[in-house]
Amino acid sequence: MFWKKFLHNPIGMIGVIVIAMNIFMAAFAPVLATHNPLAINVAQQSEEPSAQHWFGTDEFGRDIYSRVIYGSRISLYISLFSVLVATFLGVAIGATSGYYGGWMDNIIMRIMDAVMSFPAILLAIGILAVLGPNLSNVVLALGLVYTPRFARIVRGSVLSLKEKEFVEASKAIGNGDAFIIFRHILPNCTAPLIVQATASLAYAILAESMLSFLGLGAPPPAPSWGNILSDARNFMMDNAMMTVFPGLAITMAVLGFNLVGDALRDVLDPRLK
Amino acid sequence: MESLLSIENLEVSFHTSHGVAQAVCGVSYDIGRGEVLGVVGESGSGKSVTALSVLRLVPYPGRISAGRINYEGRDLLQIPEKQMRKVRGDRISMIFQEPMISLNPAFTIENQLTEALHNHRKMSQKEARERAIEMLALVDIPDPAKRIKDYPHHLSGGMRQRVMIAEALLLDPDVLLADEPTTALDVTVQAQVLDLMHRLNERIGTAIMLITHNLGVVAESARRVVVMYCGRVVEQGPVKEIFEQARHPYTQGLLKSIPKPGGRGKLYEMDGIVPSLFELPTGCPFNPRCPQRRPECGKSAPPWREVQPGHHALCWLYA
Amino acid sequence: MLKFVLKRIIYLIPTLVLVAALVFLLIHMIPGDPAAVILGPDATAEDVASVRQALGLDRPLYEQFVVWLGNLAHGDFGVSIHSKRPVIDSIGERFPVTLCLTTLALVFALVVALPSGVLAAVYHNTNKDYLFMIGTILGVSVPGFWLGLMALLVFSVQLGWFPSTGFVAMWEEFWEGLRYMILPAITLSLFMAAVVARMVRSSMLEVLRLEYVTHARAKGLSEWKVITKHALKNAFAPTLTTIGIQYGMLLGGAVVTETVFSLPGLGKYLVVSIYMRDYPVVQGCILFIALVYVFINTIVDLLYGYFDPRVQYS
Amino acid sequence: MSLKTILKVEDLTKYFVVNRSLFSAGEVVKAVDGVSFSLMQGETLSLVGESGCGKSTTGRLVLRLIDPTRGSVHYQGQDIARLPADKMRKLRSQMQIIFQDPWSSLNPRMTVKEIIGEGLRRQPGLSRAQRKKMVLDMMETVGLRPEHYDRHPHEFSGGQRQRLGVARALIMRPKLVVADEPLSALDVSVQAQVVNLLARLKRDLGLSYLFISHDLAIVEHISDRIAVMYLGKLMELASKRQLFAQPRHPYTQALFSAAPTTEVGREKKRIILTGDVPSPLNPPKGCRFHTRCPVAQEDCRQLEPEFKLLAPGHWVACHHPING
Repeated sequence: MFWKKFLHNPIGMIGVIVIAMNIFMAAFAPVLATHNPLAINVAQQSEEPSAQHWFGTDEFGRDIYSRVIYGSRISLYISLFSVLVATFLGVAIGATSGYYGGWMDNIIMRIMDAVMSFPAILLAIGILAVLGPNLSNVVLALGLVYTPRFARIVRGSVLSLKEKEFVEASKAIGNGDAFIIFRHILPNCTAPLIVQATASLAYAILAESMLSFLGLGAPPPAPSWGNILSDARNFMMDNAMMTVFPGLAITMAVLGFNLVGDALRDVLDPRLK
Repeated sequence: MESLLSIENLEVSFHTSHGVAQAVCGVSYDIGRGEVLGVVGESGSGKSVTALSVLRLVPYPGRISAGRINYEGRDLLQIPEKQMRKVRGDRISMIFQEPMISLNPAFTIENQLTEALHNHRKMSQKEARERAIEMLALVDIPDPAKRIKDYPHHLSGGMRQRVMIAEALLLDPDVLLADEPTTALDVTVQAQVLDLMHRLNERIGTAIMLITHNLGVVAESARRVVVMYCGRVVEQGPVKEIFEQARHPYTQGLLKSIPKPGGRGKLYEMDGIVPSLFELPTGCPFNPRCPQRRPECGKSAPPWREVQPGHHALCWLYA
Repeated sequence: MLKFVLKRIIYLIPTLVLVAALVFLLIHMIPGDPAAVILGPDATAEDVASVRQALGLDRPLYEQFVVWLGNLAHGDFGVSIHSKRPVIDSIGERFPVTLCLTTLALVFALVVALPSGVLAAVYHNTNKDYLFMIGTILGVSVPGFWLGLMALLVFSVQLGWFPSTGFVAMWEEFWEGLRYMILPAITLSLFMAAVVARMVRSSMLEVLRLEYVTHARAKGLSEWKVITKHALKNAFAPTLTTIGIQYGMLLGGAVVTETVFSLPGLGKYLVVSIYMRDYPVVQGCILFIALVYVFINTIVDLLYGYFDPRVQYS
Repeated sequence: MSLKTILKVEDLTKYFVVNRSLFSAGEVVKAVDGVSFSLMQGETLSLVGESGCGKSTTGRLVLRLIDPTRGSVHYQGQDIARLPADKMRKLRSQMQIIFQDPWSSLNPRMTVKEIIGEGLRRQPGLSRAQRKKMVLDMMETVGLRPEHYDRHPHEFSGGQRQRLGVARALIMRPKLVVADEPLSALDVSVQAQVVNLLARLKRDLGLSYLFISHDLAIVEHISDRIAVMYLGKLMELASKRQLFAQPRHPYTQALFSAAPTTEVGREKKRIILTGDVPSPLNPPKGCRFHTRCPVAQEDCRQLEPEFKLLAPGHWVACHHPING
């Protein structure tokens, strides 16, 4: 039912193809890359695109094409794991908070509100400023920043689901809380969760590129897309092409998740179509 | 009785991703000046869509594909949109099932009532306000000068339906299309609203097309009844004849299946369920559920025959 | 109405305290001794000890928090380690730039988003609508700072239409200042414009199928009146919430945009202070921006009560 | 009909606190306020009333799906209102509920076999095959076909879904069934099917029903006794015959007279009440019905009438009962 609808959605299929290309790029980076992304070549600094260097080289003579290919690994790694962290924490917090309610719910949701009172990227910047920039800290920072969105969504669904009569029926049969949460409530939260997770993946890719552009992501010389753009900014006058390709790569990666997210929303929540 | 509004061979279809649903299929009936006409049917019978078609407000993806709606010598389906707007709310007005959601929550009662007046008549805000208050008083709203400043969410369901009625009757329309006006209301409030509609019908002379699934409401309110099933009018006649000598097997079954006062034991059960509009049976749409099915019922559409003066049925039994 | 406003403002207090607490805890998450981190590897033990005392780090955590909160209430955001100036003064100098940037971006975003979203809903399921959907999905996918870099390259460096270095404040010379702001504001606004436009479209679609819209049509109102009066006011309420949230995206995005365009705003100041490990400034900037965001969202909530009178009474 | 009492409800009360926030203690909704009645084995007792009268809440209190604020619910002599959770869970299979909304009462992600079989999960010593047989038998009992076994709820019509809900409740072999408006979401032509099903199952399985409804025609058809509720209180309770022949409470009388019937032309004396049902947030003082009562007098505004026996088996809460 769901798959049939989803597979018939052209937007979603384009998105799936774009994401698949991105994953392919990350998985087969060593095969696809023509050069070592970190290899410095003083003889070929800031070159225009050529047969040897498809996207040109940067100020250290590193091959930008290879760096962009390897960049997909960092971007995917960070977006995937930060969204996993956020989903896990968000579901745990949202489900307990919503199901049991009371003062604990009040306090937890107040804290979530407070976290959401920061612009997302700013809080991530703050956390990284303190913890120091490295890959796992970026995962942690983005994961924490996105947690309240998941918690809110899950809590909202739980609140409406626990009033549903099928939950009452299960209670009337004599089932306990844990069974009801795992059998009746969480499975029915998946639709909004999946939509939120897809959207968050797109956000996380953008956020990662912004953070590493600011020097708060993967530390140089790691070939993250933000790092390449950050280098490019300093040598923009010499080599304009350096800025073009990493940006396109980010756009494509984000676009893939956004397209799939849109398609999922149409399929899972026909109300918004 | 002089015919005021007549619907002829109306066809409305909904084009969705699941296919085409024939919501209204060759519906014809008319309503006389000052008459109360009951239109009954279950969900999916096309009774509401027919009413919306009269005002040309069938929602997307529905389309009126054929038919005429005659009113004052014109076919409402053919006149330009601009002229149609002059008919809506002025000559023909409509009220809806859910009084909770049919008033705009963002504007006061005054705003919504006077808006209707300004739209059709040139008058000052003061005049419009006075007229609105007068109308609210007529529908038994206590303290109308004060209530008019309220937002809809301040009012109870019954009150909102009264406001809706007041608004619909502001301009003395010829016809009021009332789509399940009491379904969302409690029994005692339903009685109030029906009583109000009767008094207004007698006093102002507005004809009322009362659309409902509740047979009791129709039996007590209407003079003439139209019974619809799967987008077709299956029977039409004076209320007494419909309820006491129903001719169409569907109407008969419907009436038998509701409990009678003092009755006990097994209720009459109609077979099966209302079919989906996407997969209507061929021939008579009722034939798979019909206890008096004949061979021709599954093959071709039944004829519309007068079974008694002023009483028609759409059935092979009377061919 | 007054009661509603007061209630919202009282509600603000616990949020503000929690926000402050989060910023406070954040800075205390610094691994190791903050004083040593601040001073770097070459510091002597006495230096560290004196900084510890100056920052009150030798006292219990809750006590530090209460003192710090008390200082905040008096507008004391601490003192910069680098410049030795009160943080709030530096913020005061730079925030107007950020405010100009984000406000301009907000205006651009709304000017584009509101009409296009409404039109897309009105032309639902036509080519215009599909074009709109493609445009907005690109809008939420293209990184704004990259677009900023490209715009800088094309319009400032290549075409020379806009200055590529230096800065003139808008409140000193409006038109000249505007030239420095246009590219940053537009590139910053695109994401928000796309998000808000999509929100306008979907809430319009939702409202347009409601019974009171049919009712408005049944009154004989023109389609223009139905859309601009009955649908828009209701559809605008959820949009308003989105605008509030997206203003946060603008504030966050401003940090990157200011870095790209070298604008002397709060965001750039924050980034530079992070590089210099000037933690009081980092703390102050983050807190200040968060407070601005909370303030904006409170205004949004109050406006919401106008567009949807029901919330005032619930 | 044996005269054994299966359920005895005394002074059952439920107050909800709404709009509570950090800065306000909230307001109290007196949803159910001191309701007492008993249900005999094999009997159908109907609870009728308009929206907000507390009839559904009463149904849920009886099953202890929510905890009462005050009062007792004796099920076969045992007060379940105060039973510890684990003991309550053991008792649950004996009392089941059928819901109003055939859409929200079935988990959309489960199949028919999972929905009906869910309750068997907690019964020890059942093999997979036994369980399947029990589910299939129950499906047959309620008129579902074996090929429905693996389908999802969205593949069914409203009437079939309601059968599913009935099967889920009855596979537990309950003695007491609360039916909460089980017909009001169904098309008229389908209602009769479900009414007959409920009546047949009651006879075959010896069930007792607490039947909650606002549809007086169906209530009259299905009940043995009827209780009329208004704003959280019982107004009148009597056998069906007594109540329809001679309602004593002005509210009952108005309610019955307001219900439209399909008898055309019979001039009937209709009592039109003024105003709407007041909010249970702020119920009127004295008799709760006095604001709309056509015969209300001074004492009705001041003093709350007691729920007392007027004739054998006929309880009324009114200072001035009709033709007494």
